[in-house]
Amino acid sequence: MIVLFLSLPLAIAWVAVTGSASPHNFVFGLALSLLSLAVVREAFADRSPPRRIRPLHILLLAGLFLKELALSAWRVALTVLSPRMQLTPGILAFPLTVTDDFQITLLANLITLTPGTLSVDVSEDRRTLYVHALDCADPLALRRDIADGFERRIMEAFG
Amino acid sequence: MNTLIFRTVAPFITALMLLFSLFILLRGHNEPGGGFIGGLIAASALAIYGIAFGVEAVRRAIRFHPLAIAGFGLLLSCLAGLISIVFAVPFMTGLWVYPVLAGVEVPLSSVMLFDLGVYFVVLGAVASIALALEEREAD
Amino acid sequence: MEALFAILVGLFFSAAIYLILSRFSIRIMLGIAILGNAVNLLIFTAGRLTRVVPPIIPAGADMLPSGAANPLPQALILTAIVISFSFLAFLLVLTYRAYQELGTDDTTRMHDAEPEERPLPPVGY
Amino acid sequence: MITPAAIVSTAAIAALGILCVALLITVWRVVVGPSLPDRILALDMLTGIAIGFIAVVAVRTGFSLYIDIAIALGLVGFLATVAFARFVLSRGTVGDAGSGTRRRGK
Amino acid sequence: MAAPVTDLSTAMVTTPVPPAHWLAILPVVLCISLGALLLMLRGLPRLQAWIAIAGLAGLLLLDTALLRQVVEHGPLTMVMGRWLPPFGIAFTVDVFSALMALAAAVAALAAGIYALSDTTESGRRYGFFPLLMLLMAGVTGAFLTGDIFNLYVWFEVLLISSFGLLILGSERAQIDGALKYAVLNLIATTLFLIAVGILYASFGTLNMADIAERAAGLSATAPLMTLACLFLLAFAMKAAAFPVNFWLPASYHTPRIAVSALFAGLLTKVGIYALLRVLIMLLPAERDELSLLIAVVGALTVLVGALGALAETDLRRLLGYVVISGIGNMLVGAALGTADGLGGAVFYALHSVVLMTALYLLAGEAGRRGGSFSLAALAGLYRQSGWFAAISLMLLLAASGLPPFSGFWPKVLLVKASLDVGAGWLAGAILLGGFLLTIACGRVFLFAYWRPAPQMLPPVRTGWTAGLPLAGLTILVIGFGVLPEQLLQLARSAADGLADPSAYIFSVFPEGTIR
Amino acid sequence: MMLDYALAVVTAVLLLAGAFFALVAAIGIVRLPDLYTRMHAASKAGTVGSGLLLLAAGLYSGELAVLARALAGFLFFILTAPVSAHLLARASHISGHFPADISVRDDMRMR
Amino acid sequence: MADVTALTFLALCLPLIGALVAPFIIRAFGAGGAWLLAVAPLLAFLHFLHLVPQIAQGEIITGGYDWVPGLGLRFSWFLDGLSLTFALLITGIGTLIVLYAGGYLKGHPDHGRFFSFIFLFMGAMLGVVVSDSFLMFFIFWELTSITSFLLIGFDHEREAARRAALQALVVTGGGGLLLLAGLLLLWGQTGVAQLSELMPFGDVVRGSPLYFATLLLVLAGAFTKSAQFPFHFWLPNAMEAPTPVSAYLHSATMVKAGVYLLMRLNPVMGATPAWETLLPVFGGLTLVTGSVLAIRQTDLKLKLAYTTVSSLGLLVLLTGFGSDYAIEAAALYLVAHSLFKGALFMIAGIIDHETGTRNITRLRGLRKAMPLTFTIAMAAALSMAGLPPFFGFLAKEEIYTAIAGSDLYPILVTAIAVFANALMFAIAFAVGLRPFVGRLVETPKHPHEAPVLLWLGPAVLALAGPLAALFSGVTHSAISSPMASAIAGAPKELSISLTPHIGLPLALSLLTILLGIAVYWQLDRSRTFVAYVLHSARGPDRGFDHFIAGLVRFAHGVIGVVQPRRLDLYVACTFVCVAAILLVPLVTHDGLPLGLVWPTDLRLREAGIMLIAMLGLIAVLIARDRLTAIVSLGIQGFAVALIFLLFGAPDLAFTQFMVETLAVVILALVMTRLRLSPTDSRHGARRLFDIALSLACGLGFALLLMRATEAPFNSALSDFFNAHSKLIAHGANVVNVIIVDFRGTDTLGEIAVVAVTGLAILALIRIRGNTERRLATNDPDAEEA
Ligand code: NA
Ligand code: NA
Repeated sequence: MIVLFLSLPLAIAWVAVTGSASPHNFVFGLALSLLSLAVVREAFADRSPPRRIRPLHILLLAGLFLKELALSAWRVALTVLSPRMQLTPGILAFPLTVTDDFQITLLANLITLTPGTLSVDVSEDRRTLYVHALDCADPLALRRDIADGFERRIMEAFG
Repeated sequence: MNTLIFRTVAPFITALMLLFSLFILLRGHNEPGGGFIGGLIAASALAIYGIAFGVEAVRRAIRFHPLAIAGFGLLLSCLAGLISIVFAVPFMTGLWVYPVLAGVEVPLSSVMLFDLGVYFVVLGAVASIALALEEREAD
Repeated sequence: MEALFAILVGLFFSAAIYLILSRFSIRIMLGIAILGNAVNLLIFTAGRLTRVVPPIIPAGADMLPSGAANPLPQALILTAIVISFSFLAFLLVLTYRAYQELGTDDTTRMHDAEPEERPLPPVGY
Repeated sequence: MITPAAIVSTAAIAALGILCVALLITVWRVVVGPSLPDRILALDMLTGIAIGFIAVVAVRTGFSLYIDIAIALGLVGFLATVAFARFVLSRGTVGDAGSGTRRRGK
Repeated sequence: MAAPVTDLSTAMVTTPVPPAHWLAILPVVLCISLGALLLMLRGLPRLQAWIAIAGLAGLLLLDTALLRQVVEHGPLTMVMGRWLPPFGIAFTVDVFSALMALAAAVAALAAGIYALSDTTESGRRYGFFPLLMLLMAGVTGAFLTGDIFNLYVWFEVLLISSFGLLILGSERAQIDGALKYAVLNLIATTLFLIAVGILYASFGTLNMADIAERAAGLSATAPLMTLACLFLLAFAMKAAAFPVNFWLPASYHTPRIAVSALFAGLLTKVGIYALLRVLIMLLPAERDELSLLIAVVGALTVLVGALGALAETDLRRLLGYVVISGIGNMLVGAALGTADGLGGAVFYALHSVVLMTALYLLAGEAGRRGGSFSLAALAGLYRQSGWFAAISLMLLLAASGLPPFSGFWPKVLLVKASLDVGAGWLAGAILLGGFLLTIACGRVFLFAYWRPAPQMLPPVRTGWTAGLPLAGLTILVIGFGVLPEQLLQLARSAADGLADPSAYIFSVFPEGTIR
Repeated sequence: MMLDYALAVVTAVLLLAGAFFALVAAIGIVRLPDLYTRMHAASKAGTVGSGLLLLAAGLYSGELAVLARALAGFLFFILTAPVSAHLLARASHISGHFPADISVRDDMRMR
Repeated sequence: MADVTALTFLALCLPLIGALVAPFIIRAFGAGGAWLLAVAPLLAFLHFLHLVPQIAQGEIITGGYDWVPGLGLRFSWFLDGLSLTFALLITGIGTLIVLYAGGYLKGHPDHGRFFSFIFLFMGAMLGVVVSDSFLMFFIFWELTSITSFLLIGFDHEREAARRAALQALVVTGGGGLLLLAGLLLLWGQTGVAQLSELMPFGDVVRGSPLYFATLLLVLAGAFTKSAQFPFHFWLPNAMEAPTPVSAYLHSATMVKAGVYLLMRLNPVMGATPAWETLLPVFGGLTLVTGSVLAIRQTDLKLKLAYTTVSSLGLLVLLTGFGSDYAIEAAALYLVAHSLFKGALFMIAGIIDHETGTRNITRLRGLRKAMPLTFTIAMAAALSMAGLPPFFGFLAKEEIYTAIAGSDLYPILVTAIAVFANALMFAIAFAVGLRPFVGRLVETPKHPHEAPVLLWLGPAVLALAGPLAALFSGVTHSAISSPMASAIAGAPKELSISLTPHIGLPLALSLLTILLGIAVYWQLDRSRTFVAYVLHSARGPDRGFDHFIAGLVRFAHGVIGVVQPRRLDLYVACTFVCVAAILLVPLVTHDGLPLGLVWPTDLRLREAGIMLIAMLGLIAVLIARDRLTAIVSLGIQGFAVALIFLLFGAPDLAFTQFMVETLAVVILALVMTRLRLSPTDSRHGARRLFDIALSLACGLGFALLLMRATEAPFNSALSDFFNAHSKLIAHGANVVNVIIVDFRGTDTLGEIAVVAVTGLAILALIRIRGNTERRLATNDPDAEEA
């Protein structure tokens, strides 16, 4: 089911990438996408499409992400280029609220790409995300930032 | 590598890479790419899938033994060359046909068939190597 | 430019050969990997060098623009790359298995095919 | 009069120069290590810079076909890092240099 | 820069290909296709075996037809993909090529049949027969191609297949041997590739007929001289000439007997083939200058091989040195470069393909019957089976170069050719080598056959899978010993084709070279 | 005409910015004190750097298909960079490469 | 009348047919089958016999069939007095030997096989003496070596037999190889490859600068075959063979092949100082050595064997003399010797067979038990002793005539001849008389008369002696004269008969007889004396053991050096060769680059990439742990890819990136479990050597590449591809079009390599060798548990 669902965006990507928007090419792309997804069908077997998808919130999430990414890169630049680096790094346990695999993964990846934080691991019980932070002086604030930022947005988008 | 994050992302990456490998395969005649690179990318995709889900999952995913796939590719390439025997032209002569499908002319050629064979050979052989090595790792 | 490349190729060869001369199989493999590159660079240079313009016929044209790179050596090298990659892969696995089975990566200690004890064949009748 | 091509060309040349420096620095990290993951990280980084390098070459030469090479490199670069991570993992907690416990045998 | 062509006839073959020309490529295609098919049939080892045997028999037929064709109608050229040489790849077959291909097919069929009972279950499961077919693809391709880079490719095909066959079993000795074999052979093919690259840089072409024509005008100048040396070294390594013969004694005794037999029959001979093809046909002036070097190498190889045969206790290793000694003889022929010398070298190569295959099969049977490969332990085979001892004796005598077996004639040719050019020392080396081999082979018969076993060996039945190939090859060895005329003529004609490649060139460029 | 200039300037900016971030990432992995901090530089600045350069190339080609490819590539990097960082960091930690002494805490070590 | 050519061919083939059918006949009829088998040589004998009149008239019968026209080789024969005599001896004595063997080996499990060998030998020997072509002659020559190897080793379970067989093979086979060289030299000098055509070329041969070398080579063949000093040792050892073999090969026929060769070549190569020195000297030495050693023996067969050695010496000596009388003497003696020696050997065999021993000191008084044998033995012994009215007498008289008539070294040679003949006289009676007279001594078996199969042969031979002597006129005209003519190369007429002829020869004969009687009288004493004198002497026989063992040890040592069993040394040697072949021609053939042009347009980024490549190389070289090495390897690979990118090769760069990454991945995967470190462990001199060697190779490749790229480039191929790639092959990426179309066959091979790699690696990883089990048994079922 989800295979069919995923094949559409892939086919669109195919059309874009090959630069020919003819229906033939779309059908061909769809076929190839289905073929590709068929190989990994097993991994999707026990999954269903997200119950709810809110396009607007997804866009918001994307926007937030791009902003944070740019910011993050800039911060790293500043940190790296500053003559005397003052760091208080550390690994922090973050208690997860999201439970879905997809959402946990999304959160972890977003965290990695945002300023000063980097996801190291998810605990076996999926309750804790271990985050490495460049500035670990105030763990509570850090946890709050994540919970109120990406985690909330993710739940809104794919709740 | 039994991590939730990796296992969640891996199928997407694999599917994307497979699609990309087909893209690279099909345009090789006009731009860099072709069967060999396409096959390598496809095999890399399977390797990622295998690292995430284990060798058995890959075996199930591709149904056939990777070496059988490689053999099929090799046979395909040979046959692509042998087609020309029918037309009394030398071995491996590039033969083109332009059938019209639903109003669009689709160029097909023995050369593409040959490149497809290359793709399967590389995919099969490299996947076989990767799986064999992975399997050894596991024990 | 070819002369400079020749020197670079020479250095590649020297490095590769120095590694292959080692006793340790893993270093030999590293040397063989470099040797492959050395040869590819050599063929590449042998087909004469051209900057940047790839041998791909632009859309709308029927032939390559002048000054395009020589495609034939590239095709030869492609074949050679693939082949040397295959051999390297095989050799790597072989090294690995040799280490597993023979318990060493020191080729001077590998005496299974050619035992250290060489019995004198019978000299009678 | 500065043509658009000249602007891009100058920027591209500058970018290539910068990337060369970045490459060299990264190579330095690969060589000095000190730990195994450090080197892997640097190699991953090297792949990234190489991707950038290729992209700039694409701009500089006007051959967009180079972009696909960059993408493909990204794909296999990912595979390389994953494989290396596995490598780190399966080596357990053994130290890097391994000089003490090398070579068994006679 | 060539102008856009309107006349396709300058670019491609426009006339239909005569069916006979397909004979040039079909042997290779047959081997690859069957190899591929067998890869797909991994799960059916029994069926695999029979398909492979049928395929090898088919290969034998094709090669026979090919030989007939080139003998009757002269060299034939089949272009690949319609592109005219020197642009496309051309398979050009002359008598030399066809002869070698046929001999290889004979050896392969024999080894293949022997392998039916010699390969292990795991060996078959992990690809003995596909490897065999692809090895034959490489060998046959190397013999038939007319393009030097393509030759390199087929070399690699046969090399990697030989790796696969060598390690089939994962014995400790196999892995050790394979490591040495692989590293040294890889260096050899790399040298070959380098030489091809430089050749391309010098001539701008890869077609051997084209090169032959271009090189004919040039005398031994730089960098052609270096190039000739590079080719010589690369092929000498492949052929296991002294002093770069290390890989052969280090590895030939480690795989299963069927594989050893195949290797002994084929691999070094491909090196000799390439050596003759390149140095005699492509770079004759350079070969002329190098002849003393080649002669010295050949003489030393003859002697070292013979000494090795005396020095070894293991029957299979002993035979490995017999192979080397034979290579020395062929090198002497290459060094002489005269009609008799080259004819002798070609004849010797053909003889060696058949004989060495037979000898390894023999060693396998001897080991199976006597329970050991060591001359120190092997005994009582004569008492055990008369016919087996008879076959063994004949093959051992043939290895010594004694009449009336096939090894005698090329030896006569070579000694005569050496004496004709006043190189008595070369004749002496060949004869001394033969003498030492006679002693070595006589000792084998003494110890393994005549010497009584401590306990009477139990009777052992030799199945048809061993008996048929052994008997067949022995019949060939005797047949060509007693009635050598036809083979001699073929070898001579092959040698003539090498020394004067005009017919070869004409078959590639009937209307003259396109410059 | 104007569009050409705009495109050129944007491309130039992207090129320089991309190269800059790549350089920053490179400096970062040399200067930063331990593996985990270096990963910050690599995964963020590195990805941004190469992504920008790719975008520059896509944009400058003037073909939609190429731009689409460049974007797809960029997305792919964004998809994979955190995963590889995660895998490497996790593997390092498990195999005993702990953060350097200047770290203030390590919750993973306590579990 | 039937076609002589076809009949002769048939006669030559008869032994081969006999060899093929013998095992079956023996299996079917047992020992009695010998009667049937004897028909084959008998028919051949009769055929040759009926040619005698023709030959006697000076005709030469030739014939044959094309065999290997490519080598100018015909299966052709050449029958003159010499070869016909030999053919008659071979087939005639052969017939008798077949019968004798039928009785001698009765009940032996390998009886049939024995007959096969004997027949094969007979065929080979017959081939030797009738061959016209050099090559055919040589082939049969070596065949006699091979068959005698089989016959001597017939009793293979005894080490002495195996040793003797190998000895015979090595000595005669080795000599044969030298003979081959000699024959080929003759061929080269004269341009003819047929003995029959060689006669007119005597002066050419003798005048050739290679004459001496040719002579030495021919003599090497002849002397080894005919057991001349110092190669005499193999012949007595060959007595390990069953007695029929000894009687046949080692007295009557094979050993005379060398003499035959010398006689055959006498007209062409003889009459030179070298010939007339070497032959008599070695013949004389052999004559003395053989006689003296014969005295020493106690074994009947060995005693006879050594007298054979000395007889052969005598024949060589005579052949070397070259005078008419000498040739006539040689012809007579050769025939006489065949007759009496064959008979005596068979007698020795009968005695052995019937009493169980051949020890002369344990045999006495057998005349009662074996009267017939005794009679035959005496007849043969008298002939051997050179007493009238036996054929041996004629021969000896002629010998003394020959020696006395020559002016060579008359006194010395005469003395030698008399001395040796006296010893032979003594031995003749020691064998033919002594065991039969005196008091009967206990023997292992109870002696009684031999069956007919055994005594028939010696009886015929012994009878032939006096008959030939009595009818010497017929003998001479039919046999001796044609033979002597052939040896001399000119018509000769023999006249000697039993009529006493007073003169020096008769005096010498009498002296010989007196001396011989004295020795016989003191036989035991002289034996102990000779044994005492030779006690500590190391003969060439022991030398053979040392030769074989020493050769094996030497070979073992040489192989230990040239095959040092270490990969690093193999590789080092290989690269020394590489450096040599790169650098030497560069210098000797003006291969150095003409000038080094520094590129002025080198861009910074290109320099940078090259720098990175070199850094990568250095990093690999100095890497202290494997990962650094692997990762550094990746760096140089990436650098190469970037170089490809910068120089217009996107496909290459693409592939290189992919392959390099995958190689690094595989390297990492493979190395996962291994505790390996790539640290360079070389020190001191080895390190310096390796550095120098690798730099030399690198320099060589660099210079070669520079020189190769200096020449103008022929871009015809690339131009063609550029021009046709899109228009005909429908592809814009020229590189890819080359790969899949223009040069698609390369790619076919390439993917075959890839597929095989997959298969090979799978096999390598999956099959787990059982480290305990060896391949030794070569039993496939042993592997799979
Ligand atoms: Na391609
Ligand atoms: Na990445």
